[in-house]
This record gives sequence, structure tokens and C-alpha cells, in this order.
Amino acid sequence: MLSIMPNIEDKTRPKISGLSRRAHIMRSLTCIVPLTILSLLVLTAIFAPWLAPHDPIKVSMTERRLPPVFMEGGSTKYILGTDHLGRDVLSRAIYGARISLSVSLLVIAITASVGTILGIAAGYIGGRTEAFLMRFTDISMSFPPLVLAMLLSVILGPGYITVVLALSVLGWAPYARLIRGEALRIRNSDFVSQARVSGASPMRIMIKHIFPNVINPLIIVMTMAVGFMILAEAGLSFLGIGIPPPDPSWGSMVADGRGDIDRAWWITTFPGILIGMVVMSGNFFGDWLRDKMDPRLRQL
Amino acid sequence: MADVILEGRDLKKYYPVTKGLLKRIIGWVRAVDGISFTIERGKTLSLVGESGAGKTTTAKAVLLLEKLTSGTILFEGKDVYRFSKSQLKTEYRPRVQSVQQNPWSSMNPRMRVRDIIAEPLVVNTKRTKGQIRSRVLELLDQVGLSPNQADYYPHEFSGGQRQRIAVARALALNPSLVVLDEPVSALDVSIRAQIMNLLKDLQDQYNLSYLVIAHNLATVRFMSHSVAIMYLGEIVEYGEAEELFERPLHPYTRALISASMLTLPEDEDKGVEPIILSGEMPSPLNPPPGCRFHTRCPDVQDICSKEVPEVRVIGQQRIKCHVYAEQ
Amino acid sequence: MTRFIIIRLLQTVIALIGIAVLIFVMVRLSGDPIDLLRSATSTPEEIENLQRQLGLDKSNLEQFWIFATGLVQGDFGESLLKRRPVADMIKDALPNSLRLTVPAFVISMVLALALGVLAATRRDTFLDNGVKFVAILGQSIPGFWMAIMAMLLFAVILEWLPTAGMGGPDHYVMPVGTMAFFMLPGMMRLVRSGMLDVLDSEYIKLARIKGLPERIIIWKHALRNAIIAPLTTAGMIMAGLIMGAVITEIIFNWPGMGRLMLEAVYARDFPVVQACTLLIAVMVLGMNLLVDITYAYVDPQIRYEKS
Amino acid sequence: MSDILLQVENLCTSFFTRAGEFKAIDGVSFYVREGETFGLVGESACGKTVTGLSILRLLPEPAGRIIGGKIILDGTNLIELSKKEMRAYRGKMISMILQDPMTSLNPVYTVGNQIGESVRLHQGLRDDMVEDEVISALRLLRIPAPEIRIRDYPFQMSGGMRQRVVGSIAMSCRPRLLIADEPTTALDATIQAQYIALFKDIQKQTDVAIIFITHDFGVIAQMCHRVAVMYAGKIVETAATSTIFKAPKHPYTAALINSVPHLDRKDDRLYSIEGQPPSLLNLPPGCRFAPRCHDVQEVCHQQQPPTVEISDGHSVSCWGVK
Repeated sequence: MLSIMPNIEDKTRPKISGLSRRAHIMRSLTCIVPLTILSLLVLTAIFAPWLAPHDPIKVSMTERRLPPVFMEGGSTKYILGTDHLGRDVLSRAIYGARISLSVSLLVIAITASVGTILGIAAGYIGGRTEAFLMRFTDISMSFPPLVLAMLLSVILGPGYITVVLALSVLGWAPYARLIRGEALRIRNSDFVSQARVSGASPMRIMIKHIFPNVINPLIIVMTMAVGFMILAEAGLSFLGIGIPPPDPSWGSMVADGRGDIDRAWWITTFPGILIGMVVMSGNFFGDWLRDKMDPRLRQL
Repeated sequence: MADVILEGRDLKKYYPVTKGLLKRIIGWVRAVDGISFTIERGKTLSLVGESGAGKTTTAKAVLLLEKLTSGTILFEGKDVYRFSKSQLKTEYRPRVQSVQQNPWSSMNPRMRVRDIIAEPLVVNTKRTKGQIRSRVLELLDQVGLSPNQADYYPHEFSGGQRQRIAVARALALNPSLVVLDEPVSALDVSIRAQIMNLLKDLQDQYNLSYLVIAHNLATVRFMSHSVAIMYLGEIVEYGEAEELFERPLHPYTRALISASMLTLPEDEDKGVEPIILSGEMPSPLNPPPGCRFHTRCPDVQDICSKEVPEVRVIGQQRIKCHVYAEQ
Repeated sequence: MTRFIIIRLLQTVIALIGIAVLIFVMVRLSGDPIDLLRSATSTPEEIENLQRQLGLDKSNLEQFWIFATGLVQGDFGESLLKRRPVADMIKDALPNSLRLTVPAFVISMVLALALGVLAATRRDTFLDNGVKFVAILGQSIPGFWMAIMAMLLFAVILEWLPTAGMGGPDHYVMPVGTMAFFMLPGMMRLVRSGMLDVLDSEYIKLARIKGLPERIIIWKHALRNAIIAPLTTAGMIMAGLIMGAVITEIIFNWPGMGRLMLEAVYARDFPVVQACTLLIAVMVLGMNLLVDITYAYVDPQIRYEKS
Repeated sequence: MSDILLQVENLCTSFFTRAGEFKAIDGVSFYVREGETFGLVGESACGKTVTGLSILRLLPEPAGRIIGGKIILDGTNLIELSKKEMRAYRGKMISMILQDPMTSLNPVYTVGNQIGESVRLHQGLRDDMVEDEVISALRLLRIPAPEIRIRDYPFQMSGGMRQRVVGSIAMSCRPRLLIADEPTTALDATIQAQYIALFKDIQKQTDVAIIFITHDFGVIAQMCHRVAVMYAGKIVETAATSTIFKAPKHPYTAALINSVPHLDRKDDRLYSIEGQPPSLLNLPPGCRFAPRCHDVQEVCHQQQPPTVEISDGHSVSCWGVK
């Protein structure tokens, strides 16, 4: 009888990539390294109280601007030195991971769910609902989040909630747009009309047929958003409209050291490197995931 | 009287063409414009035509994927549009199934073959998991696939195998009528014959009725008992398949057959001239007045551009053409 | 074409009204608007004046009318901090911002096109990997940190460039560079991926069949199609541009819109924040309109079908 | 023979991918005479398109490579030409029509622009003369009102008209060899008939040699003088068209022709070839058709059959044919 044969139409059309073995190894490194860094970050955030050598907000005016351990005058007590108020840079950085990560994950959870639900609904229902929703999405996407954050910060006052709100209010739009496009494509696909012929209800179609087929792009975008959100929170905190002092945020730590850049470079440098490393991990991992799961989405 | 399973009476589907902010309607695309046909139990009717002729719209209307502008669809004598929601769910949907053209896109890539074939059963019946499982295996066997293939995903199959899966899904609920939308045109030549034979065998075995949508005339002749030739939303010739292929009457049918004929160079030297139509099918937005085919017809007369020809019955065939007015 | 522009213009106006409503509602939801609109030193008399002016005793609809007519006439009120009409302050700050934004935009645009195209046409080579790496690096490193580090290097250690402030041409190098750094990576990636998609297409194959030299294939046939997709995401680039502008002005102490706005935020000088928000919204929407027109120019299908 | 325009000898092209080497074509030989139409027929992925692209040396880089053989056009081995020399051949000496008219024209330029560019490049004409040349190219493909049509964008045209524009581009410099890759597959039956009649006419006018790639035997019958049947990267049978239809010798050719339903008579059952073509990654050591062949012998599974010329111009590669 018939046996399982490789599907010839797909496999004999060769993928156009002449990747060498070395490039192949490099490619898998772009998965492993970022994943390790991100996992470490999550662990750091969870176990911050046990890991941090000092209280991150404890001021010590006698130990201000102490250099890191490897410099002259540095000590093992403050491995990365202290800031202009004598607070331990390392401890602040460790606690900062909590803020960066929790803001980022919270915002992604909110925006991705809202965006996915609206996107699937718009894509499947179509008509005026869709037209309205999409214009709304376009406007939201072009409105700068920073300006909204400033507005909110004046009206509500700066704080954790304000930051999450500022990033969420506009952040769902890219998800909605992407998912709508995918849902639209899937809605018009033959297998959905086949499901309708079989008598499947709209709810079943949205849950069983459309949702599983948008998971890939959704995961890719969510991964890429981790870095973006961390960066956005840092930016807001740097400008002083994010997480208010004395809570440590990487962004505000960079801002704190700005005035001391000529005499205490470490206050600014270390949190900056941290942000860059984490965001880069998110980006590389997202990139790898996209190449693996859905190269069509290169535009993202 | 023959046992008619489905009848379409004067079906019309117009799409509005809108303009401007207020969506003012400035015209209608007449995708299907007053066609009638019947499908007998255990028989095959084929709708043939080029793209834009309205055959796919007709098939979608039968499957209730498109709502008609006007016209009646009778299923075993009952008006489909008068069915209540629950009647549709019990009396129509499960009994009219379909197989689509493209085996690459007609299956949810995220579902296993087992679940793809089972979906109509899950949605429409209250069978237990065990009953569904045994039914799926039975179906796989009927279409010539082995039971251990049930747990694979669609992408692990070739085009021909996928089309077999699609047939199995269509048969799951023991339908009376299956709409086959270009069932083999996406497949390779050597695979087509396998699927066409399978479809014929299943028809004989279960007394299935088929509504076939196709553009390849040779396929149609092999599959059909009766044939309707469509042009610009209308049926121009309709009759028994054998009659129609042996003695095509409408100039469009003749041109279509001529274009699909296998003519070797030496046949041409013997004077078998192919009929080449001029121009292209006009837009269904502004169909030509009179006979819609007159702009390309090799036998065009004065009257053709002025009056819409009536449907005439000649022998077993129904023709819409002025040439046969006197007969 | 005209019709297309008119439709877009209408949508722009609707969006603006939406933003005005949003501000109006947010202010009222957050408590007594007077709290936002008065400074700490306002006399009771001034407060009463303000209340009358806003008609706080009147219905919400009337209040909105007063608010909206004021905006249309360019009356944004008076700064609580500086006691100057907000409109005048903006008149001073806006040109300074443009002096940074425009050159930065042009530089990053040119670089993005050149590097993006080069990377795409030399796929998987050293150059391509370099561009990819720089793009990801650029999108990962916080721009504000980068700017501070540049300052440390060029102004503090090497002393080649002035630290901050407005002045001669040397004052422009770092701020413009920083801003360009904000925009470049994203645009470069978009151009590259757009090019890669287009280079796989059938019409590029046909152009090769014609025997056209690679130069014409890339710069004539591919590029124009490749920038169509990135154009649709121009809104997001714009949002990034504004973030970049504000941060750059803060770090380099540049007296532009961004600094004006942020200082107003710190001082809770609400009329200024409100005016800046609306102005930025107008500019963003205007830019989007411009992008749409460019879009229609590049893609003939839009040009013809919507007219 | 002196009138041979193109001679392809033992051409091998592979794609090198992560999964391994795909031998897309493996030792293909054929020739095309001046002014004749030579058909390459086969199912999807049999290597017919790759053959066409190999002749133009336009394989997708860097994965696709010609790894052996000769392509001699009018005395010149194309494989030995430099990239620049090859470019001068494309469009001028050899041209190609792609399958899908909807995607093979650049959407953002007018058709006049797209034809004119080829004319300007290869004929070195001044701008004012280019337009005349473009109009005459459109006229050759019988596009109505060419003076107006040159200002149209592709999306303003129907599929049939676009495919004629693609034809105009291909014929604009009067090439000597035209490779047509399924040019009619995406077209409707009556439009397809028009296109084929048109090309027969153009061939009479210009004496261009055509390599016609298709999977449709009906089109082969109408269009081609000689045919080569391909299976899994090899040519299994070459003969004059009527010989292929009336006396096919290779079991694959015979099965393929028999499995197509007839239009002029009613078939009760179709002859069918069971199974699928082999994967190009993992080819059987012997004859590639052996696993599906009805007349298979012991030797078929072990050794590849030689190509034997059984009569003038009719060669077959099958152990069953002596």
C-alpha cells in the first residue's frame, strides 16, 4: 500500500540558503546564549533579596562614589562601586532586574491578550467593526508612547502603574494589526470554509482554527517585545517619568550617574551595559525564533 | 421522474460595486445571473467554464458559504433558505459536503489527520470518542490510506494523499451530495488518475451525487453524467454529458472543446482547424447587451447584440443561442 | 489621488479631535482640573479667573467647546511657571528641535537605504552579517546611555567636542549623531528585509532574463518595491524619532520642544504639556499623511484605484 | 547537422542545501534546431524548469550550481562565458517567458517602460526610437491599441494581456532561442488557445527556436515538433511529437499518456500510476522509474539504463527497450 513519502512538492523545491556548517553553529549560538542570559535574569529577579549584598535603597553618605572592586580604592564590599548617595550599584542593579522584568512581562501580557482578541475578532468578523478597529489601531500606532507617558505622568503622577498604563494603552496596537492580518488570511483559507461547510460555529473556528495558527507569529512578537519594553521602561525612568526614586530602575540608575560622568563613570556604565545585554538577548532570541518558526515575518 | 437530490432555480448572485465615502452603489457585478440546474441522486453534474464564469460562486451558494441575491435551492424538494437553523444543522449541512481544489490549504496545518477527518463528526454528532476513532479508521481505509497515518500532520503527505484525506473528511457524515471544486487540477498528471478513479468508485459504492466544478473538459467527460457550460454568469448549454460532447451545439461549447482537444500537427494538416476565439471574457460588471457571448462569437448575427436569446431545448440539450432560433 | 488625500486628511482631523477629547477627558477624570491648571503660587483671584474662563460650572459639553475653540485659535493658555503665553514658548523651541531632527533624519535615511540595500544584495556575506549585527546592537543599546558614553569619550576624555548646549557646528555633531543612531537600525532592517523579499520575486527574475545589469535591477526594479512595505510602518519609526528627539535634547541640554515639554512635566506645568502634546500629535499625523502620499506615489495601484 | 542552434550535453545541476545535495537534473542531453519548437514535458519537480534556468545561467544563488556538461549555443559554450558576456546573451540571444503573468511584471513601472528598457539596452537605440520599437513589440504579440497600452501599469491588464506583455518583452530584441516555462498554465482554455496560435504565428514570422516547458500533453501536441519526457531529473524518452503520442516506448511516457482522460471518447476507468516520484535527495540506484514501473525487471533496480536511439530521432532510456 501507500507509504509515507516525503512530500515531494515541498521538499524538492530547495530552500535557497547555502549555509555552511560554521554559520549553522553560529545560528544555534544565537539561541543558546540569549536564552541563558534571559534565564539568569529571571532567576536574579526572583531571588533578588537573597542575591543582593546590600539594601538597594540604603543611603550611606560616607561611602559615596566608591569605585568598583577592580579599581584603585575599590573594595569587595561594593563590587560595582556606589552611587552619589552611597548606595550599592550591584544591589540596585539586581533589584532593578525585578522592575524591568515585571514591567515588561506585565505590559506584554496585557497588550498581547488585548491585541490578539481584538485582532482575531476584527479579522474574522470583518465589515465595519474591522474598519473602525483598524483605523483606531493605526492612530494608536502612530501616537508616540513617550508623549502619552508624559501626559499621564502629569495627570496621574509618576509611578509603577503609570508606566504600565502608558506602555499598555498604545502597546496592543501592533499585536492587533499583525494578528488581524493573519486572521484575515486564515479566514479566507480553504480550511476555514471547509470547517464552515462541516457546520463549525464561529466560536469554534476562531478558537480551533484561527488561534492555533496565529500562535507562532504571536510568540515571535512577544519575544521581541521583551527587549523593547525593557528599553521603553528604562527610557521613561531615565527621563524621570518612569519608576520614581528611590526604587532602583536601570534607566533611573543611568540618569543618576549622568552628572557624575566625569568622576564616577561606573554609576552610569554598568546599568547601561546590563540593559544592552538583556535587550540584545531578547532581540537575538526573537530573531532566531522567527527564522525558525516563520521567516515570512522578517518585517518585524 | 428522476430522483432529484438538489435543484437550483434561477439562481442570482450580484455583488454591489460601491464608490466614495458613503459607499454609494454604482453598479452590480453579476457573478451568477439566473441559472437553473438539477442533480440526480447518484449522478454527477459538472459546471464548466473559465475563470469569472460564476461556477465557484454557484458552488459556494450550494454550500451556503455565500448568500444568493435571489433564487431557490431545493434539497430533496425542500427550500434550503426556509430551513430553520436547527434544520440546517441536522438536515442540510451534514448531508452536503465538499472537497476543495488546493490540497495544500484545505487543511488546518495544526491539526492531525485524525482530527481533520473527525471534525464533521465532532461538530455534528454526539458520538463517543471511541466511535469517532473507529469511524476515522474506517474512512482512511476507504480512501486507500493506512490507519497508522492517522496521527501525522497534513504537511507529511503528498498532494495526492492529502486529496484522499479531504475525500475522507467529506465522507465522514455519509453525505448525499459532495461538491467537488476542481478536485484534481492542483495535482500532477500521474496522480490525477488515482483520485478520479477513487471518486468514481466511491460514487458507485455509496450512491453519492457530485456537483463538480472544473475547467478541464477531459476530466469533466470522465466524471460527469450531465454538464452545464457557463459563460459570464449564465449557463449557455446544458445537457447529458455524452450528447454534449458528441454534438456540442453552442458556439462557445464548440470553441471550448476545440481548445482542449488533443490535436497533433498532422491532424491540422488534414484540415482540423482549431476554433480560436478573439478577445477575452468581458467584465461581469458591464456584460454586453443581447447575447453575452456575441462579442467573441464566430457565428455572430445582427440579432445577437440586440436581443437576449431564450433557452431552447434541442434534443436533450438546453441551449441559449440565436443560431438555433428556427429549429 | 486627490480623493485619496482628502480621505486621509479627514481621518487626520478625526484623529486630532480624538486626541483633544482624550486630553480633555483625562484631565477631568483625574480630579479637579484646577489642580492641574494652577501653579502653587496662584492667588485665589487667579484661580477664580481660571474657573470662569474654563466655565467649570457649565456642562461638560460647553467646557469642551471652550477648550476646543481655544485650541483652534492657537490659544493654549499661559505657562504656569514662566508666565508667558505657551504659543510664544513653542515658537522659540520648535525651530531648535527641527535643526536637530531634520539633518538626523536625512542622514539616517540615506545610510539606511545604502546599507540595507547592500546587505540584502550580498546576503549572508561578511557585510550582511555586519549590518545585521549593528542593527540588532543599535536596537538593543539604550540610546540615552550611548549618548552619555559618547559624551564621556569625545567631550570629557578626548575633549574634541563641546559637552552640551547650542552653538557652532561642533555642537551639532553629537546630538545629530545620537538622534540618527535612534532611527538608523530600525530603518536599515526594514530596507534589508524588504529588499530580500523583492529580490526573490518573479519580476526580478524577468529583469535578469532581460540581461539587465545588476545595478539597474537593484536600484530601479527592486528598491522601489522594497520600500513600499517599510513605508507602512513609518508611524512606528516616527514614534521612535520623537522619543529620540526628547532624550537627545535632555542629554545635550538643547533648548527644543523635548526639553520644554519635559521641564513642564517636572514642574507640572500642564498648559505647556497639553500644548506640546497636541503639537506633536499634529506633526506626527502630518508626517503620516506625507507618508501616505509618498506611498501613493511609489505604488501606482493606490494612485489609480483611489482616484 | 548544421541547423542545430542549441546543443545541451550531459548537463547536471544540483542544489546544495542543509539537507544535502538535490540532483535537480542529472545528465540531460538534447538539441534544438533553428526555428523549431522543442517540448520538455514532465510532472512537477522533474527538473524541467531547472533545465531552462540552467541554460540562462540564472539558478538561484548560491544554492543552485551547474556541476557538469555543456550548453552550446551557436558554437559557444555558455557555461564558459563570463558573467558579463552571459548577460549580453540574455534578452538578446536567449529569452524566457515565466509561468505566472500576475507576478512576473514589476508592479510599479508601466509596461512601456519595462519593454523599452530591454530594447534600449540591447539595441542601443535613442529614446525617441525606443517607443516605436516597443510599440512594434506589442504589435507582434497582437496587443490591441499598443500606443495607449504602453502607458498602462500591469495591474490594469487582464492575465491574458499581461502574459502577452511578458511575451513582448521576451521577443522585443528578436532572440534566436526562447524558453517558455509553462506560459499558458495560468491562462483560461480559450485564452490559452489564442496564445498558442499566436506563438505559432510568431515563430513563422521570426524563425525563433522555442523550448516549451509544460506538464500538459494537450499543449505539447498543438505546439511542439519534438518532445523530451523528463522524470526525476532525467530525460527518459525523446521523439517527434506524433511518435510520442502514437508509439511511446518508455513505460513512463506510455503510462502518462494513458492516464489522461480522453475528450473524444468516454473512459470507464483511467490507467493510473501508483505511488509518487522519488525524492531527489535519495534516488534509487537503478532506473528512477523502477519502483512504479509495471514492466520492471531485475536489472532495473540495479543499474541505470543507457539511452538508446531506437530509430531516427527517437531515443529511450529503458532496460525493456532494445
